[in-house]
Amino acid sequence: MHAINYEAPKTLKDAIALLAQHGEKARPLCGGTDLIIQLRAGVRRPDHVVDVKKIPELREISFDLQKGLRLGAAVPAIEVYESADVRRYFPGLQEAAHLIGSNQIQSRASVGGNLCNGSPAADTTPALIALGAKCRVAGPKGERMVAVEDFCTAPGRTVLQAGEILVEFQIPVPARHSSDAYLRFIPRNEMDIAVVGVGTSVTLDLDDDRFVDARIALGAVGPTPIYAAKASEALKGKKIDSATIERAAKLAVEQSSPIDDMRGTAEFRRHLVGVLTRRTIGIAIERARLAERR
Amino acid sequence: MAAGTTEGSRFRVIGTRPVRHDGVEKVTGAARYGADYAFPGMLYGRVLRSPHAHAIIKSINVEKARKLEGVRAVVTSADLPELPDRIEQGGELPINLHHLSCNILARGKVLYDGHAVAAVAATSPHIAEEALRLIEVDYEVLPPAMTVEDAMAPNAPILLPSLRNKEDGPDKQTNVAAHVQFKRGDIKDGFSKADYVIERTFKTAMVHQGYIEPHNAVGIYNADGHATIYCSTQGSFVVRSLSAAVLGIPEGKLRVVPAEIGGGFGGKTTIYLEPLSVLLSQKTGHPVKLTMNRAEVLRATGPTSGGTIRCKMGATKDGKLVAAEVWMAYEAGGFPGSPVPMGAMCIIAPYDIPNMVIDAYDVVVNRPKTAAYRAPGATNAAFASETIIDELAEKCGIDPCDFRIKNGAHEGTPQTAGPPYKRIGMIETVEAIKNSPHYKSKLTGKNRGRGVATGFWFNIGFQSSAMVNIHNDGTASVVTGSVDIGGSRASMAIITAEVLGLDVKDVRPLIADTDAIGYTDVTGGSRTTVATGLAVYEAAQDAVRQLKERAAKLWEKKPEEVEFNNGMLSAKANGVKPMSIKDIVPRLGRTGGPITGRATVNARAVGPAFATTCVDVEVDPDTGKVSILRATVAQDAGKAVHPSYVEGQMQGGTVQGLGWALNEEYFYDSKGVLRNTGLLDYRMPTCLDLPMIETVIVEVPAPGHPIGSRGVGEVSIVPPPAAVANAIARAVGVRMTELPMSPGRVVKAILSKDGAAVASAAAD
Amino acid sequence: MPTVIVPALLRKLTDGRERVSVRGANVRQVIDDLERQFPGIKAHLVEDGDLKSGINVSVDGEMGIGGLLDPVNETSEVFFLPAIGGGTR
Amino acid sequence: MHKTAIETTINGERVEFLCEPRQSMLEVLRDVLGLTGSKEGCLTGDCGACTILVDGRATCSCLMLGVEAAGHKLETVEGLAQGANLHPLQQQFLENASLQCGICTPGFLMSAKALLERNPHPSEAEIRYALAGNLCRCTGYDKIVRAVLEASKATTSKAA
Repeated sequence: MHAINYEAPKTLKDAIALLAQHGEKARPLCGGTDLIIQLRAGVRRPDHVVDVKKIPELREISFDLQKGLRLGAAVPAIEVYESADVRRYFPGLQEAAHLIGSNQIQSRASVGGNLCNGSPAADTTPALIALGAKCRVAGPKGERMVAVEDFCTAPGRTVLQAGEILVEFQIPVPARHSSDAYLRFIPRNEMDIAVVGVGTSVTLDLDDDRFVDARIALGAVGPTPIYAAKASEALKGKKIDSATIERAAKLAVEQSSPIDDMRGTAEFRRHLVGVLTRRTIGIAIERARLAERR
Repeated sequence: MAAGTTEGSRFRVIGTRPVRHDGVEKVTGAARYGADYAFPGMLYGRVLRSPHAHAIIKSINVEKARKLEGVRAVVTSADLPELPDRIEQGGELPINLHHLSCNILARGKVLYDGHAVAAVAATSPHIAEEALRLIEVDYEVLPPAMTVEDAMAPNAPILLPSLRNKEDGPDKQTNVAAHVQFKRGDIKDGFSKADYVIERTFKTAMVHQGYIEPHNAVGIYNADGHATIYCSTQGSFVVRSLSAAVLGIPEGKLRVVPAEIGGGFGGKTTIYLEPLSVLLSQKTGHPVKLTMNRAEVLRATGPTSGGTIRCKMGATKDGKLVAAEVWMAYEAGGFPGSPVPMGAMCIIAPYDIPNMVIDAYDVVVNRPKTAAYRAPGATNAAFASETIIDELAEKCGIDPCDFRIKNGAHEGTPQTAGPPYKRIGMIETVEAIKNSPHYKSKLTGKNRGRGVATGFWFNIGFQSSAMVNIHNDGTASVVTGSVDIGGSRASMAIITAEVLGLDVKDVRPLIADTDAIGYTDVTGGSRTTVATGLAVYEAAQDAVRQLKERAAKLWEKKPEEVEFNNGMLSAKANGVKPMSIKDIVPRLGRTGGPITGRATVNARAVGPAFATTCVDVEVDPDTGKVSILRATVAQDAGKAVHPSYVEGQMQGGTVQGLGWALNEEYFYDSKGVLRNTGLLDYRMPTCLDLPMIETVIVEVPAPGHPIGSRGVGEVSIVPPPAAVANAIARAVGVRMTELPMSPGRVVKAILSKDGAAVASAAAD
Repeated sequence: MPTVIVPALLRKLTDGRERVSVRGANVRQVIDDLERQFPGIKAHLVEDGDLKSGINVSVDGEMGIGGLLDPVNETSEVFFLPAIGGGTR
Repeated sequence: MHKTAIETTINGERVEFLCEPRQSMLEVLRDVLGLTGSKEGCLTGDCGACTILVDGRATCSCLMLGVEAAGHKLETVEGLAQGANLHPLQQQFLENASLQCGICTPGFLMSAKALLERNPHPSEAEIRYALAGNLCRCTGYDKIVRAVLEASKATTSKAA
């Protein structure tokens, strides 16, 4: 590895100042499960590594029935998995957090890092998009909010400007009769990067027989994670039956634009988008029906 | 767990399960593996590797790298002697030292992505790595030949300009390094008698041994011209002879100290970093440690061949195999030497087939030079033949176990290469599966299926040395040159304790370096317990013989009047009080000095080994993902010396076979660059992908071996890919002919067949 | 007389014959007699005065360890086959 | 290259060391502190051979910088046994023949320790999940899973 400087600011202000000062030559470090590998491989060669784990705002996780979930960008995946609130209100996000690598990786990897790494295959990203999560970004010019689906711009690239830092995710309180699900397909049962990942949230009507709202998001089938707008719209207001679900699955396949690589052919990935869209809708419906009436 | 052995009480210690002698060091982190060695003033080395699959090296400029602060030396192939481009005679197996040297550091040409080009020593591994970035290599990139088909095509790019084969003659450049043929009976006549003939073409992917410990070596060059290498290897003597040859120094000036080894599976039977560590130490005057990272391991070491196998077999209606015809070509990697001759000798080895012809081709391709991998060549071969056997059984309407029993090889059946088998346990392993709780259980559920396959592997003998020392307190130590890769120290102690009548805890097993013990071949080829075990057995017998002589002296008897049983010396005469070893030890000084038993052997290749495996799978028809529900392996161990470690070999081999079956493969891009250079995308099974692996140890003693042991290290890897393929066929009605049977391939096969058949083929 | 079973690819040198009767009390003598009957075959089996590297000899189903020195009796069957390695290279 | 002084706790003892920021925790353990029980298998967090516990959680020490250790509690395989008394997991690995080459063993022991401390009586499925980040190429995992099951029986209500 090339020589680096390491700094661990304790406040958001200091972190922003450091990142702004070094610009392109600095890279924030959170769990390090992507960054350290990239440094070693020479894929990224920043002179300065700014450890953001000691900034309190980035480590907080809180939920209330007014504001919803605030999830600090540096909270490790394992804490997301263990959070009773996440388990209760956002089971899809919980399962996505639990799929990021092994226990060892989950101890370090954060949901924020998962997004900022800019990989289209990040497991938590489709789950966040499905939940309509927003990113609170702070920088030298102040703060701004960015929808998760707008955060990634290309493989390895995001909307973050020099000096900007992802502080937290804000996820609205789930509606009544709603729930979410995340599934990914991998060849093994653990330790693989998603060949395809699909996150889905649904809100049902009070009789549980129509979709009121839905959000479907796709991972690993394009240069960035994708909000499958047409597929999501296709569910809204429709009766819950296999024809409706099939139509949404088909639209999701159409919106995907996968490539051939060592993890799967484009053809196989498109096929999987259909399979996982159907399956996540099914799971989300079931959960919404069972969900505690709120 | 294992079925009990049928053999009764011939042995006292052999067949028991003591805690391994090196166990505590290995569970406390104290055991020293190659990368754990450190010496004062030690430098760190790194290797620059080719980014191209096939290129001419026009020039290498190392000046900038040399100038980096902390860099102490940079070497290229110009620093190594040029060796003759011919097969060396005298060894057991052919070796071309020019090829070996060119694989250590490329000379003139690079032949695969990852081919070593230069090496650096520096004061820290990070500086060495940064120095690699400063080495300027001017390549002329050539088109690569990545598959056997590419390389055998008429206008294929030629990898080795001097390579010739016998058939094409001295004038024709070629990528086909060798052709081997085996023939018996009349193939036309054979097929004319067949009622059913199945012919398919199979493809298998290049796979890696996947040992968790990357290669390592610490070289220390002494000003007097002697050098020492500390490294993790399966064969310290092989490292010594090959490294000496590559360095151009006499073997006697090199000492190799085998460290603990973190897995090998055949992949650590050759050399990569070892001579470089000495060369860099010689240039710098410091100890130099070289280690590979995982990407280097995958790009540049050991894989075993993928390739193409066309297999045609015929059987009569009543289920008798009558003919087999095989064409097979294996990827050798950048230099000749794939295991295709062994694959050819294994492919139909479990069966008695009167008419056969097998043609096998060793083909160089722009991939890493292959190294041995657990039953080299046999697993791909069995994937082909055992799939066809399964289909023939299905056509004949015969249970797959019964079909194998009916056609199974037995004592007297000619082997593929001609000589008749001695006593073997092929049929016994199939019967063990047939009678297993697993095979007798009913498999229910949709998209589930059960598959069976049998595998064969040889047992190599080769040379081993052993010493048994009797100590002052009546305990013993046993010293060998066989590196312990999976618990063999315990086996050596067990054999010694058995012969000397000692408690196994009173025997300390040691592994000596190349100057401290006589020549010993690699830990590989399923030979350690069989051949080194034989040397240990004889060395212990030698100690017993000496003990009897000493007792005879003390008792004023003839040695033949002294008996030795269960550790007690006795004579039939009146008034002679039996003595234990402990009793006689104080008297050794006056009767001739300490006792060391010694033996060296060149063991004949004794009983070959068979394994039969049964696998239940469930296929997700939407995604093509195959889950292993249950697996049982029955293997002929001859006589299990330490049954726990025999089971361990059976389970480990089975799981490697399952990984090969389902997900492991090398992905090269169109330019011949390896894409999956890490363990994220080179997908070996995790424990979450597996059930418990049930084992049945079959014991058909190997004739001619005093214990009856057969090698157990390899054969269990052979059946799983075919067993899984056969299970998938029963689960979803598709015959998979390409490895790995990854989800994409399986779902494609399912979707491309009649959709209706999917449901109907499912198990009830 | 001992019998040599000729490897498949060398049968072109023995007029296609698979089994050849030979004289000799060890492998060296057997090969010399084979060469007398079929000139040129020895070069495929012997180099630098020893069995070629990569070739193994089996006498009556027993893998040889003595190379050319292995004894052969009047009823022996002598096979030449590729050497097996479980990993020596 | 400038080095940073780091204060941390390793296996219950306060430790101070000097390291470069680019050195991983694994490198610090092995090359600076001489604790070579943690092994390097991949340097990408895919094999688990370098697993240590950081504040009780299993962590790949190859994916942690040495400088990040400041103020945390680290545990390595060297701290598992109490003097000459092996930890129940170590004992069960020996008795069940759960290691062949042994290179993955330290990592498995540490992952299993993290599991048993949170879940003293895990099911086979829970064990397999918790150990999925540790690769073993020798054993096929059977005897490793059995050892952890046995150790969980041996462990009394309070995890060791």
